Amino acid sequence: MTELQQKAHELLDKGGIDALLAWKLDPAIGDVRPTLFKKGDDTGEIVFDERCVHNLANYLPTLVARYNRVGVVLKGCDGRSLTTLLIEHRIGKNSIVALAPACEGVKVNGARAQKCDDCPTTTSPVADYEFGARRLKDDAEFKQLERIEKMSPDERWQFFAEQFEKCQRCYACRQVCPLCYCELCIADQQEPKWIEPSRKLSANAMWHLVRAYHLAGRCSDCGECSRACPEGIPIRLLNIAVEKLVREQFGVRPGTKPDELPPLVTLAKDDPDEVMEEHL
Amino acid sequence: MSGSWKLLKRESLGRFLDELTAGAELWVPRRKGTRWEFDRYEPGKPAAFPASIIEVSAKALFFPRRRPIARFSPKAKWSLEPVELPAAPRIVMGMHPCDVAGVRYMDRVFLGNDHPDRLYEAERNRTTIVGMRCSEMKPTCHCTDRNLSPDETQGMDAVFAETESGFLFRALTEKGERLLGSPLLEATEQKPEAKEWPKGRHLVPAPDELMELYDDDFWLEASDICLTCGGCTFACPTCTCYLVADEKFGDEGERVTAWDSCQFLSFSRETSGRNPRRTNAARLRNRTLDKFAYSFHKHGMSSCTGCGRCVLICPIRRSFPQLGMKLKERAEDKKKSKARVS
Amino acid sequence: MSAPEMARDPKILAFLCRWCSYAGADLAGTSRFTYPPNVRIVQVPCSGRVDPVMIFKALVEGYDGVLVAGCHPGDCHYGTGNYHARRKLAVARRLLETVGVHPDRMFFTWVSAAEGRKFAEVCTTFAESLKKFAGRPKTLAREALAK
Amino acid sequence: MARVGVFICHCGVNIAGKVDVARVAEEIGRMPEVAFSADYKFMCSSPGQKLLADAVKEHGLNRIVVAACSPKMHLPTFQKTIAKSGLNQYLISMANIREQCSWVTEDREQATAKAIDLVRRQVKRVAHQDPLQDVAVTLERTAVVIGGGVSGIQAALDIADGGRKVILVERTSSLGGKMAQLDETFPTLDCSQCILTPKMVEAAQHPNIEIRANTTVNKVDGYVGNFEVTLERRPTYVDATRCIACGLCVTKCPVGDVPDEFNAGLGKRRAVATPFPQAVPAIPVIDARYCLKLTKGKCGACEKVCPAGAINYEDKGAEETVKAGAIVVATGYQEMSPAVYTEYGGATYPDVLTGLQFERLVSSTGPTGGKLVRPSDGNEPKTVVFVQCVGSRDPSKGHEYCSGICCMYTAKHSLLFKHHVPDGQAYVCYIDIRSPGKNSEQFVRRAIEEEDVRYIRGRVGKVQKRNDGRYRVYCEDTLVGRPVQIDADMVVLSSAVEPNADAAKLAQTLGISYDADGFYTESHPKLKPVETATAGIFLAGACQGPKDIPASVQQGGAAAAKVLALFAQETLRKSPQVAQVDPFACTGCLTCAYVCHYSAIEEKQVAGRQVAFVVPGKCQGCGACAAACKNKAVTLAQFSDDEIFEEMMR
Repeated sequence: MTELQQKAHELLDKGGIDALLAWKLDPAIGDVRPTLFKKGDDTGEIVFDERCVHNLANYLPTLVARYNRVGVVLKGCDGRSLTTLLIEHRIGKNSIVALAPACEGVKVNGARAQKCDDCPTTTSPVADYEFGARRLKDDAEFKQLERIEKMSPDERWQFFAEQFEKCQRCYACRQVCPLCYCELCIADQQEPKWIEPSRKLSANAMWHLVRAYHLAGRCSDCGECSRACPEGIPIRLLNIAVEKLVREQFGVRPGTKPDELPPLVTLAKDDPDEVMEEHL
Repeated sequence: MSGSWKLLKRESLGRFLDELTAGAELWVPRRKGTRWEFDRYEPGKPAAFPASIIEVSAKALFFPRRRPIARFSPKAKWSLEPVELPAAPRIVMGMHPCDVAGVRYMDRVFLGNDHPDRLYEAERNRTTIVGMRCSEMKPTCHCTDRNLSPDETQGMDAVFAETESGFLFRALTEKGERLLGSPLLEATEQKPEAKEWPKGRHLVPAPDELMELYDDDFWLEASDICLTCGGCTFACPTCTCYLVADEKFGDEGERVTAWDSCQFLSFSRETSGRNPRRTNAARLRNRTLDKFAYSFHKHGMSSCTGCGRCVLICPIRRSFPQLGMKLKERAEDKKKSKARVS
Repeated sequence: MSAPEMARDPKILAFLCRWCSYAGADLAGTSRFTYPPNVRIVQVPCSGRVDPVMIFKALVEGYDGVLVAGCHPGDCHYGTGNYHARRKLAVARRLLETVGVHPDRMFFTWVSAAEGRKFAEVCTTFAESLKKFAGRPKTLAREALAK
Repeated sequence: MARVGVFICHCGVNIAGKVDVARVAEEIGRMPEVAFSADYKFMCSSPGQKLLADAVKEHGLNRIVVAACSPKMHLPTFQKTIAKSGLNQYLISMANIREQCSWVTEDREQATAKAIDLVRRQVKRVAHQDPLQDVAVTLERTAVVIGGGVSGIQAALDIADGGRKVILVERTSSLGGKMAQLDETFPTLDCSQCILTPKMVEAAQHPNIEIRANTTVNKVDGYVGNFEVTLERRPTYVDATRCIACGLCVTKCPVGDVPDEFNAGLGKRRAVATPFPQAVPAIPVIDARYCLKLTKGKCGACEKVCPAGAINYEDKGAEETVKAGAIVVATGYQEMSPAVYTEYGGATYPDVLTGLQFERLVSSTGPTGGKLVRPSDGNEPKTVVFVQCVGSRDPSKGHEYCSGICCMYTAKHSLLFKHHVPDGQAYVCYIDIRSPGKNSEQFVRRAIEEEDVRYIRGRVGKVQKRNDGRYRVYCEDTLVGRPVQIDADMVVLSSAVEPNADAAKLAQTLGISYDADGFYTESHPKLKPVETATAGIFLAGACQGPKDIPASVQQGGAAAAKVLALFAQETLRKSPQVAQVDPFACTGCLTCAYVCHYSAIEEKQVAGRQVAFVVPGKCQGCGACAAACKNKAVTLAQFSDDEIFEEMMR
């Protein structure tokens, strides 16, 4: 039994949590899947390895509504999402018990996930119990951006138009994102129709721009949007393009500090002014 | 009616396809990235036919994700002018039985009542379906459990199977017959080899048993980890929900239908703000019951064709067959407990 | 509604804060500083009211360029609205540039109630810089209706 | 269904000269929303407005678009007109086809086309406008004035004379502030206390003024018209309701070595004392830090002698919450400590004084009863050097700004010195002499010319104490460009005016902003000098920036005028341009509350969910929240998404 499993066992038996969210191997599909554990004896099945891609923070708001105290196993990125969920009053900290094993990185389609190279906190910033050494680093280079940055505007649009064309508007990217929790998503609103619901390039592009904008300064870069996209659109590119700016100009890596408000709700009088063209 | 098998030599495939494009637009499977989907056949470009499921179903060919249904403009005093219906003949080649079953179900949804969907009707009328027998089943395939089989031919105009020597074709309807007139197709004694497919299991409770479970806690637990993303509904060959929207451009605009999904929170949101399917559980239940119960009641056939596309696409790799099994167990328990009571 | 000769002249949507920039535009008028006719002004109470969604939508609607102007830093009638605006605009710009909208299609600046001349100049230079896109497909712009 | 009436104004030739108004009216008339359209020479003229009013009735119009000049100009005019004809005044929108079209467009064709489009957009917009009602806010017609200095007193008196109740809050035990510490005032040299104390007494006796001495503001809730101000009185151990101000306790107090704050640290006072003879209220206060009874538990002399039994060692102070419709902040300033200027020996050399200390030293109520002597040896100083700009105009050690008053009070000091020591010699080392204001320049010249005060242009390098007890002042005369040394008996430093140590804390309590130097920021530097960004809170005196007495009094009066104007309204009406949250769309993330500059957004329980709620009284209508809300649960009246959307669509 691993330390993690033991702690989970102990918490479920006498730690005063009603359910514990973690990963479990499903032989039928030969892959792990988020699973809600209710009995301490089942915790032996808990898996934590490079297959645990899913962002479990996503489930917490619904779960805490049903169980008064929920345990959850969090990777670094999941934890960063949780931080923001706490700041934005989605959940009360008391209803969560966070188990935070050190994450070695996850694999998507057999290859190490790109996000893991840019990960600032390999252990969840919110942690009641930690397993393994906490490593904090912010040397993210957002390598995936380089090829975009090299392109001319026209080449960029060519690239993204091709991607957006594919979008079916199934909103899997929205649903897998823990921070997309609006009661009535702007994309579903009728009047005014900021984002047209039908699947066409302009409307799709609009959706992806707005989605990325709404995550600006909040995105914990868990990469789930890209992973969940059935059309394989590299959605994360838009997020990190913004997060790069947010880090450079506002000095923020979202979710890494439990007491830090998202940069778009705070302000600084001495922000760089280049964005405002003053050359007249 | 159904004709006898004809052989198309592997090397003549390209020529045969080119012939077909003379009279109609031809759609064939094409591999894009990691997935197969249907695409316009380009003469000269070699075509291939996957042995089993084509990940992106042919649904969109008959029921596009976005369909302009009418236009309006100041000139027309903002009255709606319906769009003209597509008529150009079309051949879709290589649809597997589960995909064709999807079309059969859509026929009942869109045409099986007094006010048929004209656009869908037009798409159907102009299309000849040349189906294909599967030569294998993916782990996610479970059509045999949905009283279908990889050899099923219902709904096809013609069917073909791939063999070492080439392709065996057989017409099933007039429409199909017309396609197979080509001299490239030789009469043959060959028949596609009959494969042993796994026996069909009854994984899911019968519609009425299912309805018994309507208020069961099962849904609550089962929905714990569901993200209610629209993935499964969009991949499903029989999910036909759509929304209608007016898209304005200055003073002109068009009225369109676009795919929608019962898995979205806003899908069932009423003007008042009330939402009868607020919870994940309610939405998961709706989709499951629609596949296995409502569809029977409304259209006399299950709308689950067992293609397994929902499993392939699910971001949390939920296995719907498994969900069915769990339901089965639950139904059994219920029966038992009932028995005990009485 | 648009006469043919206007077609050659870039269409600009301008979000102007009510207290400084809109008054600046009025001053441009009162002082008869002419500027290209295809500027459409939308009054907002404060540059902080401008939601980047509006900027995206403007480009989707087919405007050649979007102009946002507010009170100079420190002069916001509502204290800090323009600081919020600046952050939002920085993000909006980064996003649009990333997907390939040419940076010259957006112009964000500060225009005070006294800067009528500046407003006219901004419009003129912006319109000029947009001319180079004439005849090229508009990034983001929505599809024309199938006829 | 909207029935829009459109009215195109010629504005003489201003519009019609460039725009084919008839064609505009005609084209717009074809829009489905438009029930009536017309053009007219001058819409703002009374016939023009009649045309509008009649059309509303005749054609049953329910939305109006006037295409004319800038809405900044005439929107209110037309709002009144349609209100008279029974329409809600907010069901109108103006197309600015003059400033934005006819005046800025060369070509007539283009101008006309643009005009048509501008009007078209407003028609689209107005169809989405809703009838609105002004926000009515209840109004508590009592003002809280924070600070009992001359500025606060002035504000309090003016408001009280206007017939409104005032609660005047003073931190120390007496009104008077800095002005009470002054001896004489520039440029008239009239006695400070002689002109101040009558005002103090008037305030004390005014039926509309309640004074809260020894009291600070702890907490402020609510908004304009409805503030709830929590006041805390610190323990004074003397029951103000009983004390008859006979002063016996003071005379009998055995502790006599308490440094005297009122005398700027010069001289000593008793452990129980009133700051100065004319103090208002005249109730003495026991200083718990020095009182033997309170420190060691013995003595109790005051209690024994008090004829009124007013001494109460058990006093714990008191807290009360008062309702107020407006708040005037008049907390003044503090004199910067020269301690950082070690080279001047500020705060170390006994005879190196600050301006305020010198002021006390020459004052008849001061530690020496008005006799000017050196604190060190009690001898009369013959030579005094006044050092200017100590802490002012010195970003390195002090403040960047100019304190504004030092030049003048130094000129005054030099005169006072000559009056006390006619055969003495005064030097003033200055950087620039800044003497704007009535009679100021003459006053300085008088010092230089009549009293032969030596003005030396140059910053003092250092002040050195010598064995003979005198001080050598090293300075450079930059006019002649040679170093100067002066041996002085006394050095007076013009210490800078700076915000009170706790100015920022109070600002946060009040929810008002302050600048980089710590002075409170006015709503507009020119047009709203006494308002703050927070409605209902006003500024007076040096808390907003260095000021002399006249300016402080003016601001006190100005703030009072603002308060009275506010209180004169029957019910407080605010523009309906406020935000509103749809509790069913709201997710309760409170992003809107984070971006609100006016802390107008609170959490509220609706249908079992925590959601955001906008307090209409506090909301100023900037729309930051509406822009920040991701799923548009916040709507800003008059600038809703709907309206902006319709206006921007092509």
